[in-house]
Amino acid sequence: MTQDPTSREGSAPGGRASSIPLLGRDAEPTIFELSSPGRRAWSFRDQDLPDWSADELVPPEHLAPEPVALPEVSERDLVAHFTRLSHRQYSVDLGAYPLGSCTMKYNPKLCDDAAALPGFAHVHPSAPASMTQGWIELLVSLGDALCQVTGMHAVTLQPPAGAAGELTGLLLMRAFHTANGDPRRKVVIPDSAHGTNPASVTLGGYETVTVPSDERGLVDLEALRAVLDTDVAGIMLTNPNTLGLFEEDIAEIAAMVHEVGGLLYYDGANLNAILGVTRPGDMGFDIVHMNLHKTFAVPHGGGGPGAGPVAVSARLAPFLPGPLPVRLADGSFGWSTPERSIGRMHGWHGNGLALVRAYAYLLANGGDGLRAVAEAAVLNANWMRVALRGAYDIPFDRPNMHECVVSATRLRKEHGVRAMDVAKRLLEEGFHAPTVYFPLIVDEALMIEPTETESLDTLRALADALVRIAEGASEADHDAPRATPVGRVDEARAARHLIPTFDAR
Amino acid sequence: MTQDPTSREGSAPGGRASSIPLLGRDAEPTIFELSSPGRRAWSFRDQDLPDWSADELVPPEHLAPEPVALPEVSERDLVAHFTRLSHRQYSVDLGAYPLGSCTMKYNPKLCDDAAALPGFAHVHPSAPASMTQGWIELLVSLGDALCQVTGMHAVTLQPPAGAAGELTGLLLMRAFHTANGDPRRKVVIPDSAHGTNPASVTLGGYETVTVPSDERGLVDLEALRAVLDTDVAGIMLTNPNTLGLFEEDIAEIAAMVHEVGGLLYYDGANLNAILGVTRPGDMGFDIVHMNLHKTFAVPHGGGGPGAGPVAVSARLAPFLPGPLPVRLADGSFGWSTPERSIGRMHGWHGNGLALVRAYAYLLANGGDGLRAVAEAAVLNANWMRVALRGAYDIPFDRPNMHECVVSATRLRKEHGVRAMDVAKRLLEEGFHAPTVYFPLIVDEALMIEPTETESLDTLRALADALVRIAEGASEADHDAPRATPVGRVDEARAARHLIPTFDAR
Amino acid sequence: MGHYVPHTEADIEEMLAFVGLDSLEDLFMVVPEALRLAGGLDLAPGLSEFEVLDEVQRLADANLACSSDLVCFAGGGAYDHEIPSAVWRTAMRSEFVTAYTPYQPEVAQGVLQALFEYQTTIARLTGLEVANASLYDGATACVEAINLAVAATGRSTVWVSGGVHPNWRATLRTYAAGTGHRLVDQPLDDGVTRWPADGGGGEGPGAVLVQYPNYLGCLEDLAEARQVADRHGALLLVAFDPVAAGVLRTPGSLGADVVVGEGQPFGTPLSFGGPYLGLFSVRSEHVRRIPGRLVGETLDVEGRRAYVTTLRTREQDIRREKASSNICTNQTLIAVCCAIQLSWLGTSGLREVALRSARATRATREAVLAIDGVEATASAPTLREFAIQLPLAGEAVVERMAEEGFLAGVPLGDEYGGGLLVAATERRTASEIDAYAAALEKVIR
Amino acid sequence: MGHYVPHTEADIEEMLAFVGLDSLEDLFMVVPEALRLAGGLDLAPGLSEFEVLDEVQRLADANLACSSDLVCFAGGGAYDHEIPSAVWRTAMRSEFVTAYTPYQPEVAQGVLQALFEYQTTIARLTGLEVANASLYDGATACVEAINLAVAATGRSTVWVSGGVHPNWRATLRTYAAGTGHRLVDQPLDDGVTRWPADGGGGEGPGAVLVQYPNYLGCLEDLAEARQVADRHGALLLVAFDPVAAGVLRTPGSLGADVVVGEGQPFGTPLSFGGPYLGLFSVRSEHVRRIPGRLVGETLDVEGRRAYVTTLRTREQDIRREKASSNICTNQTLIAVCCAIQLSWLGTSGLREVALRSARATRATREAVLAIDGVEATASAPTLREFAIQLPLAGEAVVERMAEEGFLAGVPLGDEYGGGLLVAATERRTASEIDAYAAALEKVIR
Ligand SMILES: Cc1ncc(COP(=O)(O)O)c(C=O)c1O
Ligand SMILES: Cc1ncc(COP(=O)(O)O)c(C=O)c1O
Repeated sequence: MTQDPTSREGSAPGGRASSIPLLGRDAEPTIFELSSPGRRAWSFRDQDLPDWSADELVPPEHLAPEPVALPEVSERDLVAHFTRLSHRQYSVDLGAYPLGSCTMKYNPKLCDDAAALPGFAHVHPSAPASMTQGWIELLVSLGDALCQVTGMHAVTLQPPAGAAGELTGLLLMRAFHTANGDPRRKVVIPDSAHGTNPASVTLGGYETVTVPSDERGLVDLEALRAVLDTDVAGIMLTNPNTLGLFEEDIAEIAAMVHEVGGLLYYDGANLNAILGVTRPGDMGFDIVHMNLHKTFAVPHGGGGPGAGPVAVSARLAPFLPGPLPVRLADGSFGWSTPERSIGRMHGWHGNGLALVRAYAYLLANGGDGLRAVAEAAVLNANWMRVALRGAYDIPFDRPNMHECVVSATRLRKEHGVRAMDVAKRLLEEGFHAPTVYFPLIVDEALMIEPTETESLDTLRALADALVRIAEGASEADHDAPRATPVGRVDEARAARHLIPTFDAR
Repeated sequence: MTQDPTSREGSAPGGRASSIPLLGRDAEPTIFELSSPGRRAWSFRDQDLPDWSADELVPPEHLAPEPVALPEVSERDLVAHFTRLSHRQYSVDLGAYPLGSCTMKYNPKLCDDAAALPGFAHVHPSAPASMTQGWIELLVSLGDALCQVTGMHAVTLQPPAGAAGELTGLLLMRAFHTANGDPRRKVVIPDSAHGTNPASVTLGGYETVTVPSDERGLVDLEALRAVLDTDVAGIMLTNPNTLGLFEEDIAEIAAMVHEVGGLLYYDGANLNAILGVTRPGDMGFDIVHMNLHKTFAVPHGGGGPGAGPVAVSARLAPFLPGPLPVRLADGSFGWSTPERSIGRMHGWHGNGLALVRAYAYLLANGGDGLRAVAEAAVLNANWMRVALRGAYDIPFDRPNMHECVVSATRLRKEHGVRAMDVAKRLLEEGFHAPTVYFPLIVDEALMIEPTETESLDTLRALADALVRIAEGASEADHDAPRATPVGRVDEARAARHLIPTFDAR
Repeated sequence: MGHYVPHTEADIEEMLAFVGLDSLEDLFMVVPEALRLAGGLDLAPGLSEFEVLDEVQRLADANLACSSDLVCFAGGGAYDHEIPSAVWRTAMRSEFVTAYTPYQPEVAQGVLQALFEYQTTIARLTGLEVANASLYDGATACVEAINLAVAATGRSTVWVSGGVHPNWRATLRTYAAGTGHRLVDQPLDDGVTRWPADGGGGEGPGAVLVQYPNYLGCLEDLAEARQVADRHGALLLVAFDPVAAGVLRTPGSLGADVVVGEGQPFGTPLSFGGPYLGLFSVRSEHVRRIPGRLVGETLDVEGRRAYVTTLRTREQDIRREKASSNICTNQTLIAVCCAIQLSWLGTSGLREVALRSARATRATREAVLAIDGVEATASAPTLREFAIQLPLAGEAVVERMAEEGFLAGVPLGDEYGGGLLVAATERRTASEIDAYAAALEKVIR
Repeated sequence: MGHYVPHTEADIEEMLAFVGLDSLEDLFMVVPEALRLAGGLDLAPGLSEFEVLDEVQRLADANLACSSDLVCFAGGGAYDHEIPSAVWRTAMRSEFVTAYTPYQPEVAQGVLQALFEYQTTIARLTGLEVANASLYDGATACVEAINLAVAATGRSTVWVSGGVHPNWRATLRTYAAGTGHRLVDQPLDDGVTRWPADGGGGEGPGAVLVQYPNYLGCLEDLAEARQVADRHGALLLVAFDPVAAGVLRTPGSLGADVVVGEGQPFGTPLSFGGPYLGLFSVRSEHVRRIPGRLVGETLDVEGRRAYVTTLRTREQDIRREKASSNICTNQTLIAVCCAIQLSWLGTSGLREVALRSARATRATREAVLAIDGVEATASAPTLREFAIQLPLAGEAVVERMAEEGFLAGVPLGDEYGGGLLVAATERRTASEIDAYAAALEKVIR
């Protein structure tokens, strides 16, 4: 043998490709480093066509002088590379993922099978209704169910995620006011709101007005009253809010906002808490988006795709994006665009296969099952709050809904251990970390959402770990996590020396 | 929180269930420890039938006094448990698996899709030919291709693995001789033979006669001549043999055995080496089994299922197990049992879905592709032998076929490091180990079969690791492996204190 | 090079140079010229994976599949049970699928622990102490049970109930040609085995094999079989139905020494008969004769719980011609499916499958026996399948029923007087059963 | 409790006691009585997973799917390309599927590295320096490109080629209602954009958006578009077709500042339009305005290579109303599919897909233009799809062709003079193309 032994770290050469499983701490080279000129995985069917060359097919001024360089690997190395990468990735299927606001519940495998059916997957989006009756029926049925769950009148399934749903809602708000000849400039959000809310407000062409939370962790009614005027197009709320607390005054808030002619927008990220218990429509909301990738078991895919349908009350229905799937008089299914539609929020009909998953989940749970989801989600989060009392500060120690927010302020003061350190320690303990530093109004926030699919045994193990971490808090926690595929990652360096591609190295 | 922090090791309680991914060295509790009375994953369809109770359905003397205790878990914990177990398991899809004699090649994902087609998976084995034309056509076509690959006349696809194929062959041998009124008592095997060979000989009702290998690592012709007589029913060989060496005298051996009226049996475990290069039938073999789970990309499944079809020359065809899939005169497909069939080797038609995989693999490769497989398999194994020269003893340092056998004798003598230690060290390096202590005729044997799907880069990394291990050999190697999910396992203790079930603890 | 060979031309040249050869052809110098295949294999050239999938899809479409084409009322050793998505999606993870037999336990704890859990559930289901890590199928599990019993008792005569699946008995006979064991079939009488009162002539049996419930679906009297075995100092071998075990007493509690069975009903699709799963368990006194792999719990050097294949000296690679069996590759992945399915079912779900299957079977039985010309083959109690006599040949009924959208059952051979074996699982609903009976009435009219 | 809630009665009692409540109902004490839903949701009760699968299967069967029911000649932003088994089987590993956005990089290196590799391939395909970690789809990627350009130039007028996909333009208009950007459509002339010679009246454009090849399949002159942009100090935004990129010069090399596209052709099935994949890349000078997540390489504390989302201060969770975009959840899993598919293709495979699609398209074009009554919509050169005029309405032709087993194409709207947009990919063979032309001739006769 003549080759030098390859180094285990850093820029691993191709050969190391096949040598790192199970030993989490070895690096995996990039696919570019595994590439070898001329190696290949592809094969294609015989087309039996004339062998026209690129010169014959492409005008010379358009023809690429050289092909784009892509990884050249065998199928074997391709599969091994991504399989090894998967071994460097935590996921719900591996364990608890109590990431607050994200509702990382277990997604039934049934939904994977539903979404994989060729009769859904291989349908062209331009195919006419006559050839896509099953798809459209599914969209109609899903929409009906979502209206029932939210207590709303009509729905669009186009928005591909929550933020897109928010913007859809804001554009509906704008269209509504504009149609009323009453353009307005401001949208109110609480200081506990998720970042997508103000960002969407801006894109909707509005100005954000922030209202503070009161000592209960709820919208400060007086402060709200102070900002409400006829220039307010609406308010965006999530209820339960991002502290996991139910906005008890919601009826009064709705009355106040409606009074000045504003609309109420419901950020459905926290819908899991209230399924079958109470409904945004009944609370007085006019517009509701849902995160199907939170509440309805669309798996999060490492960051998406999700689905963010928007349901509205009757007065906003004429503005919905189109085309909308509809049941026709003869019982068949078709498309219809509302007369004053704001337009389109997606190139086609939204994230269809994600919608199939959500529909399967809805059918499996049914009305009774959805209520059970909410009950268990809320029970779990309350259990967790009580279990963590003493070990952590609980800024709003009152009955919470599907998540609870605790604080590491004391740990920071006494041991210099911050919320981020607790999070990293928890990774070491084999759990995913809670959401940290959100909501912004809680110092050293740890936002814990166990979800309904975690058992009491798992909750106990998680609480044990969190208590153990608090009790053992020390400077050494800055070195956590130690047993993970990589140690603490230098985020500042990433921004300072930006390397966004392999070629930028 | 009141619970004691749970111990990370040994008998982990249920709660730890959700806390061990990516950190390979944490234990996973058994599913029984995750169980909680009354918890459940199952749901069933509504049958709309009378709700007859067990008492009404089962005579009292048969009725179980209490149900069988099984794990009671949610789907979430079920999936997480087995997903975490999968993270404690090496596999081809994670990296190189140079386990000699096992042909751990990469199995194209295409074959997974082929075997998952509902039109294969949901067919009842008793359904008549009229309803299973596709299945039978596949079996006929696969059989034809296997006959072509082996140079034989007819084939049975029933045997579910190699050992079952061997026994099938021996029973065919017996039936043949018996039909000739010439029962015989002995079957010859070389001392390098795989353990299933002698075990099958016994089950076939024969006595094993072992012939030694000569200094070339090949069958000692003189010794063979000495044992051959008219009581010899046949000889079992694999060619290349288990040293990875081609039995160059095979034509002469065939002549010698045939001369005394014996039959030649080909153990097809090593067929990968000669695909499209030479064929057992052309070498003079009468009976051939194939390990489709080695040569034809049926993945090994952690120990099976495989498929061990047996192909025979014309004079043995009348004895094949039945029913055999056949193409009928009208072009349709049906079943036919040879007149003097030995009977059945399987409850149904063999490991059907494994056969689908093999057929897909055959179609994808075609004749040209199979030859390329053999070339690359042999090239890789020769490269490995040359690369390891110097670092290891190579008892038969001559051109080998698909695998090479090296020895750790020198390491043992100089450093007290045995083949097993080398294997364990290689696990630490992130590769699977070669086969060790087989074939029995090589001291401290390490049998390395890279297979054709490993690239030169991977071979380099593997050879580097092996050389590094040899160069750094020391007492400390007895502590290997250190970075694996568990450390070196106490096999003696397992046998001494037998705990074959959770209940035996 | 073929689709799945990674080497580029440059790689090959470099490698050939490294090993001192000029061409790929030279790799095969050791193969005598006369034996080399001139002109290559007479097989079509390789296809793209897409063309391959089209071709296998064509073949798959040429079958009538259960559920999509035919509602299944066939059983007889292969049953149409539900398999939840979680089972295959988890068992088919590539770590399980693409691993070899766990020869290196330090990197095979996943498969080993799954098998340990499998063994535990099978031991519990059978009511015996030890189960192995799987055998090929129900038929070959019977073979191994007989081989074990003969070795244990030193007597090679085995009484085999005529209620044992006919394909399994054919398999037993085939294997017995090698071992020389003497198998004596004991006929059924009104659905259950009529055991000889005496030794039946010749050497007394070393083993007695009975199926529970038997091929006709009837519940054999295991206590009686135990007495018969005791009378001859024989082992009682029981081929049980693991689904029926959800409501029946365990064969172990009824005196079985070895319990075997077909594990297909738990997590394996019908698959035209394979890969299936041979269940095998024994009283602990026989553990050293158990065929195939056995996983045991132990510790690693650091004292952590670990699993490993054990009592390896029974096996062929060590014991060679004296091994307890020749089995090497078994059906591990199917055993993992089974373990996952059984864990999905749990205590209550297993009972549900058994009860729901029994209910569907009773409803079907009542409906078809109400049809003029349909008679029960036997009066012995049945649980999850039953045999009927019909005015037409069973084969003809099956063909005609297919046109009505049903796989009507398994035609019975002459030894059972012909007719049809009918099974209904937890998948069958009242409306399917009604439609089945209506169709049957129509086709036999 | 529902199917997916693990709690037993005992668990619930224990937990309620622990939190000091008497009943599950008490959990919702904080919800005012008046708002509580009396009587529960008006939805059917939950079904077993098997019943659910039957129901979704029924719906799936009610569609005409490509390949099994219809041979696909439709494109227009959604293409019927091959997806090898390796891509979905690998991308759909549950670690990728069930992870959240990689907020904790130490346990998310799998997704992060896959995205880093994705970004690299997209940057190479577009010929620009930086690609983000995905956007929702091609349409919303155009929206983001416009938002970036307006922010960069401070000018809110955007010239949009009439050759940009009509659904995408509809999306741009919808979003522009919020941002207030002024979108000016620039019409096509014989298949390619006719740019105004002057400022077109009013504020000069801050951005010029063109599709390459455009919706009619024609190859736009990017050099000209670049000149137009330069004339106004505008950014050139190009919506490219990543398959065509296998043979065309990169938009980056032709002067694009921002390149967007629809990534569906690489590893995503047609899926009735989603989830698809918004490709987005920029010249490095715009990196701080890039929307959505961006993965960068860095080191961990021990100096090992590691990946992390970076330049996070652009994003909504930190920058809130001043964020470069509101996007949070994106299409990561689809980006992983894309990265795997592109690695499966490699340098030569990408070129093959482009060439084979172009060949099939040329053959189809020649065959259909030979039919009496079929005319090309434009004479500009096309590559992988083309538009035709027909004696019948496009919609009618599509309906009739379905009876012949084809999805004939995408009907074109009035702005293009009606007709049909026809595409053929590497999946289409000579015999399919012949049959298509024959069927078309028949249905328009
Ligand atoms: C409270 C809240 N609102 C909105 C969103 C945005 O949803 P998405 O990520 O689907 O765009 C989130 C997601 O994290 C959220 O937690
Ligand atoms: C040379 C040889 N022969 C026979 C066998 C037995 O094959 P199987 O394990 O399929 O029964 C093997 C498998 O390891 C082998 O390597």
